[in-house]
Amino acid sequence: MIQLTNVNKWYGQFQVLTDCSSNVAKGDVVVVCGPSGSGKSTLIKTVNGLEPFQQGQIIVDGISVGDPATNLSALRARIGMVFQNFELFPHMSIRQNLTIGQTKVLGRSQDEANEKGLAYLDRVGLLAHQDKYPGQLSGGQQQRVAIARALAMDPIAMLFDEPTSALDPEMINEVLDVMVGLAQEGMTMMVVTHEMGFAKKVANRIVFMDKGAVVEDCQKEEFFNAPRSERARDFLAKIIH
Amino acid sequence: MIQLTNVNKWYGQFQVLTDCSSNVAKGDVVVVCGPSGSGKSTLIKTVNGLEPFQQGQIIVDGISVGDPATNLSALRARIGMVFQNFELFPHMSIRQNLTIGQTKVLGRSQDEANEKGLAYLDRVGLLAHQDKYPGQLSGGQQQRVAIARALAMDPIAMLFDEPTSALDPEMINEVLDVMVGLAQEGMTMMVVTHEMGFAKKVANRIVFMDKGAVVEDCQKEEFFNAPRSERARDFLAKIIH
Amino acid sequence: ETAPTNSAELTGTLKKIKSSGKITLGVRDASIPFSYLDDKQVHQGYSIDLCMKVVDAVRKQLAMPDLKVVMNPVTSATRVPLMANGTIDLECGSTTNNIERQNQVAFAPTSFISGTRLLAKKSSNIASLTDLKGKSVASTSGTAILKQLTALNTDQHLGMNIMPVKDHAEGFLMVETGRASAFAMDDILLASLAANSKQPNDYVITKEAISVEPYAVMLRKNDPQFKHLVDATFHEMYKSGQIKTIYSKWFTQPIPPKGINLNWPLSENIAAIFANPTDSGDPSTYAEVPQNQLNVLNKKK
Amino acid sequence: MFDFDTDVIARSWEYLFLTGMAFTLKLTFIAAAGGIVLGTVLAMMRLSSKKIIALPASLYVNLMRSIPLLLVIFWFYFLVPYIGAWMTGADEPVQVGALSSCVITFILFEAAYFCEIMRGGIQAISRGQVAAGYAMGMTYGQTMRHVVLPQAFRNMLPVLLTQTIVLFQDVSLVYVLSITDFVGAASKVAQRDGRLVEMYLFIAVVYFVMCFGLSRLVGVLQKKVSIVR
Amino acid sequence: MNYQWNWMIFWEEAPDGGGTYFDTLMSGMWFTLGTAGLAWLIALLIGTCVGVARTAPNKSLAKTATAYVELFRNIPLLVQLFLWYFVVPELLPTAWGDWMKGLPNAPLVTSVLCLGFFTSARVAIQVAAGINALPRGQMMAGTALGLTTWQTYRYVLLPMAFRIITPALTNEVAAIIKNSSVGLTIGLLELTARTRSMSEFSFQTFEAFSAATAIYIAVSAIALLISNLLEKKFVIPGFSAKNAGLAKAGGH
Ligand SMILES: Nc1ncnc2c1ncn2[C@@H]1O[C@H](COP(=O)(O)OP(=O)(O)OP(=O)(O)O)[C@@H](O)[C@H]1O
Ligand SMILES: Nc1ncnc2c1ncn2[C@@H]1O[C@H](COP(=O)(O)OP(=O)(O)OP(=O)(O)O)[C@@H](O)[C@H]1O
Ligand SMILES: [Mg+2]
Ligand SMILES: [Mg+2]
Repeated sequence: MIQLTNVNKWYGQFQVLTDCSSNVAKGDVVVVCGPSGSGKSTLIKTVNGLEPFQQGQIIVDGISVGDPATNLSALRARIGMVFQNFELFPHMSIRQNLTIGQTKVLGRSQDEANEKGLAYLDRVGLLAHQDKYPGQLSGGQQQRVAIARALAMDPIAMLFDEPTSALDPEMINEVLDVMVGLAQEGMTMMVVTHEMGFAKKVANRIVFMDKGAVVEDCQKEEFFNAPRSERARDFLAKIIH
Repeated sequence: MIQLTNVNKWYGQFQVLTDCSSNVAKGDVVVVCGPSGSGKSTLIKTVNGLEPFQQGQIIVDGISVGDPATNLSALRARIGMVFQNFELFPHMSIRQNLTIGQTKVLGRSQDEANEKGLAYLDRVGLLAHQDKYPGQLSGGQQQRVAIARALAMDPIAMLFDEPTSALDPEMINEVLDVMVGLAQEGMTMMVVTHEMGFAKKVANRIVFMDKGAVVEDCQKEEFFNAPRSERARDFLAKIIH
Repeated sequence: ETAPTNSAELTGTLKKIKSSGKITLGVRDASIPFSYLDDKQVHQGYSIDLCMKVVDAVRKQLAMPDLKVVMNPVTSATRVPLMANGTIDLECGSTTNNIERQNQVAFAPTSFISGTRLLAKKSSNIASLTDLKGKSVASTSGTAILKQLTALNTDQHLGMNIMPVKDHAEGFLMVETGRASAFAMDDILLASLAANSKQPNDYVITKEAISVEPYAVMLRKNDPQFKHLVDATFHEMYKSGQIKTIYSKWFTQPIPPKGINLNWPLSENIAAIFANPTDSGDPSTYAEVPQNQLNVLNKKK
Repeated sequence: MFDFDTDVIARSWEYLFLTGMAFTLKLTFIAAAGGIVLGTVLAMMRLSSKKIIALPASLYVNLMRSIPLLLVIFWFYFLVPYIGAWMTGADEPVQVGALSSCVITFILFEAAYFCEIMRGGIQAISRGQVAAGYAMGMTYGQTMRHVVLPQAFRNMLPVLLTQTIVLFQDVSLVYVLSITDFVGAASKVAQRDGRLVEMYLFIAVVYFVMCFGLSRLVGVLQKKVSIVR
Repeated sequence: MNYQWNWMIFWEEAPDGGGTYFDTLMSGMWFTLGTAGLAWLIALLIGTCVGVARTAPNKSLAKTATAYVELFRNIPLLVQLFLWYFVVPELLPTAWGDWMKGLPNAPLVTSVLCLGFFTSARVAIQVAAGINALPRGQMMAGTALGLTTWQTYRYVLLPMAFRIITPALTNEVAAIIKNSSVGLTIGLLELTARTRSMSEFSFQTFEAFSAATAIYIAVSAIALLISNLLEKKFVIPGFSAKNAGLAKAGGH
């Protein structure tokens, strides 16, 4: 469903992505990991065209992302994305957060959008909070709302960029639980995360990046039991304590 | 060395600390943990008078912190403190950060301060960075400098407030390693942290807080193996994943 | 005179008035009694009455009985640009006619002559410029008086501290509060300031004049048709004696808003210009020019 | 010491407030509203990545900000008739009244200041918010309209209102055009009646009360509209 | 337009003595810069103290500072200047009042004081905003090291706050230069006053105002340049003040 082929990206002189290739099939849960600054966020953002890239090709559901003729807005509406800092719209109530995309982008009626949004809000266990504002929720609750917001657009795939790294430790699990549920229902997911517990539990593939390049792209078992590269071993040693 | 007796603190109507008592002997390493908002930071800040409290008593090295006659500056100079966000002074080079307290508070000569500061910088493995500015270092490096800065004042005890929670996962260990070293050398430490690995390794006592009260205050083994309170068990379940 | 009714023959201001259906007068807010706002916020004064005569003449010549008159307030800074860009057609204030200004605008026949004099507190015993040696004297910034004072100060080694102020009222306030010993300004304005003050009898105006200032209504330069009409109107007004009525209405009778009488009878000099109208910018045409003013004039040449 | 003549205020309060203050308030509100709208457009232009769009906006803003308002009022008063003639193709300068000239001048001038405020406000919105808008499939316009501007506007409300208070005080400069705003009305009365001190003290008190009241109101309002964090 | 242009007017002798019109305008410019410069010193000094006081832990001190700010920023500058010049001396004891009136350069002194106090209120707002923009932890870190409150302000908070508010202070410098033109209302012979008298004497209004506009733009450009240089000089490696998001751009 998502094919990256030799993607290269530069910020001025600095090369952030070097020949990145990968392939995410329908129903796949791919975890992207690697040291800070290795280009994980950049890579995941190229997939829905939030970051332009200079060379290579990305095909999402048959549509070429890099093609100037592509209607990126329409493409993005079909891919859900969840950010590290939740990025709920602080000036809108939870309900408005859930419906704004549906009404303004998909053109759904307010009622339909409400119904759909609240159904997903219920699914993440926060129906009671629909009239609050994001600032009144805890981090874990906000991130769950963000996931519901993305789901309400009926995406064909979901991208997560370190969804738990801005959370207090006690809140991480409530978000991971929602993500595990999604994965088990067969949602196609690309997840940048340091939570190796999550990766072990639901990922079927791990992409390990370092210095802008994809160093390993393999089955989960292979990565955890016998990482091929020195760098991946190093990274695992640092991160699991 | 640090005795807290029935400390109570209010923010207006809201009681943040309720009858908190504890006792830290010389050489103790006490880990303070508990859910977000339970008052851990507030408690640790009352110890060196950064937060005033309304009732109870805190005695540090024989000096009463709450007594209006106490020279708080002098007391604080003898207790090192490390913050979640490092709080290095961004407009000073690393060397200046290490010497400013020594020269302005302890009245040491610039040379003496330099010597001492650089010795500690070397100890945290960052001697090569003495002329850089905080903004040019990674989070882990900044936190190590912050520890060196506190140590350069020759403190009798060190307070840590979530020293690793603002760090990227790969950098957490480099900071924890420094702290383990300190603990093993016999430094008296009070550490607010969620890193249970660290607690298991070096703490001799755990203080567990909830809603402003000290719920458990016991030996590490007791806490991890058989927490008495429901809340502590709950917390441990959430945090270890 | 035959009034050309065909607008094709009209040029300049008259053509503009004909095509726009209105004439715009530039008026001042507080030039008592020439052009000012009374307490009903109506613009009136000596210069405005004169201008209205011109308006009547325009009405007649253009055969436009319901020609609209617009009053457009101007300040000393805006009067020239507004005349140049066609916003106002006549300036009815208390503008001094001099040769330098004639490079830029034209003037109707002179309608008033004032002299620059000093206003001081009676108690300070100031009778002439020499009494001001080493003292402070205020004058309104941007007026020709400042330049004369400056020149006099250097020529006669008076050592005066010359203080420019924003407007006439402030100049008076300088004397009232003792910041300045005297306020140098056109005598008629000084008289109205003193008359309006809290203690009119505390102040004197010196006899000795520093300069002669002919006032005139201002119009655009290089507009012979309109200039001719304005001149003719003034000549007619002066010859018929109408001017005497208008003059006494403003200068020897109580005037709004407070009913103060300026008591400023027609002087010989002014009577002379009513007899022989002129728009000369040379002060010596109007009166014996004080040596001071001559010095400055000569220096300029 | 002066003997204060308070009667002068009683005599003229109708003129001072119904003519003068009414004008001051009218111009303040029109200029603030117009300035904020135009300023927001300028701010978005300045933040554009395209040089051709950003450069003229930043030139305009910097030019406006380096000239004293007094001179700007003066220039616009004389040049607007010609600009009008040029735009409508008339051969005579278009007659623009002092009031409309003021309105145009203040909107154009204040827009430069409001632009910088809004620019700061827009820049302070985290890039993540924009990314979140885009990621949902919103276009640039939709992201600005629904996500960025509402937040920028609310965050900057105190500064915008402080600037409006500055504007309220600056309206007094229209005296150069002999327009009767509050200060103009007061100083006309003051000059006519020779009561400068009384009038200026009165102006000071009125301005202080109004501005101070307004800034208190800003505080209250801010608590109401500010975003819960 | 019915207007006789005469750009040579600048080289003609000005009637108020002291050389050509050009010389007059230049002397006006120096008065403008001098007034603005002196007033800026006052504004910076008082503004910093008041700004610090606004953030002080001591409530009554903070309240007093706020009252000061509100008083000076809520009355139009023009009116304040008038009050300083004409009313304050009358309210003071007679001897003091006479002393004020007798000052040799009364318009300059009054303008500098008035402009200084007026601007100090605005500087105080910026300084307080700059200090408040710093993380609360910075104050704590200073205190935790044993620095006194005063030392923490001196060595930790103020150096950072000033870097953050440099752009805002640049605006204030530009504003004080422009605002110094109100001095003309009490007879300060600064640039705008000179321009106006030139236009009055010669009636070459447009030439005079063009020159003034050009001079103001040039002065502003130079001020901006200097401030950019200062900003570069005091830049902190690895730290960007933009992150503080505080280039508040109000004022005139
Ligand atoms: N706008 C930008 N301009 C220049 N360089 C950038 C920009 N954004 C990111 N970079 C650089 O690109 C590299 C990759 O950044 P990216 O955010 O993708 O890393 P990451 O793997 O997501 O790291 P982290 O775990 O810290 O989020 C980094 O070195 C970063 O400094
Ligand atoms: N300045 C303040 N005014 C009012 N309430 C405050 C203030 N500072 C903290 N609190 C409240 O006091 C309680 C305890 O805060 P504290 O920061 O000590 O918690 P914590 O245990 O350190 O939490 P965390 O793990 O999130 O750091 C919280 O409910 C917090 O909202
Ligand atoms: Mg990232
Ligand atoms: Mg805390």
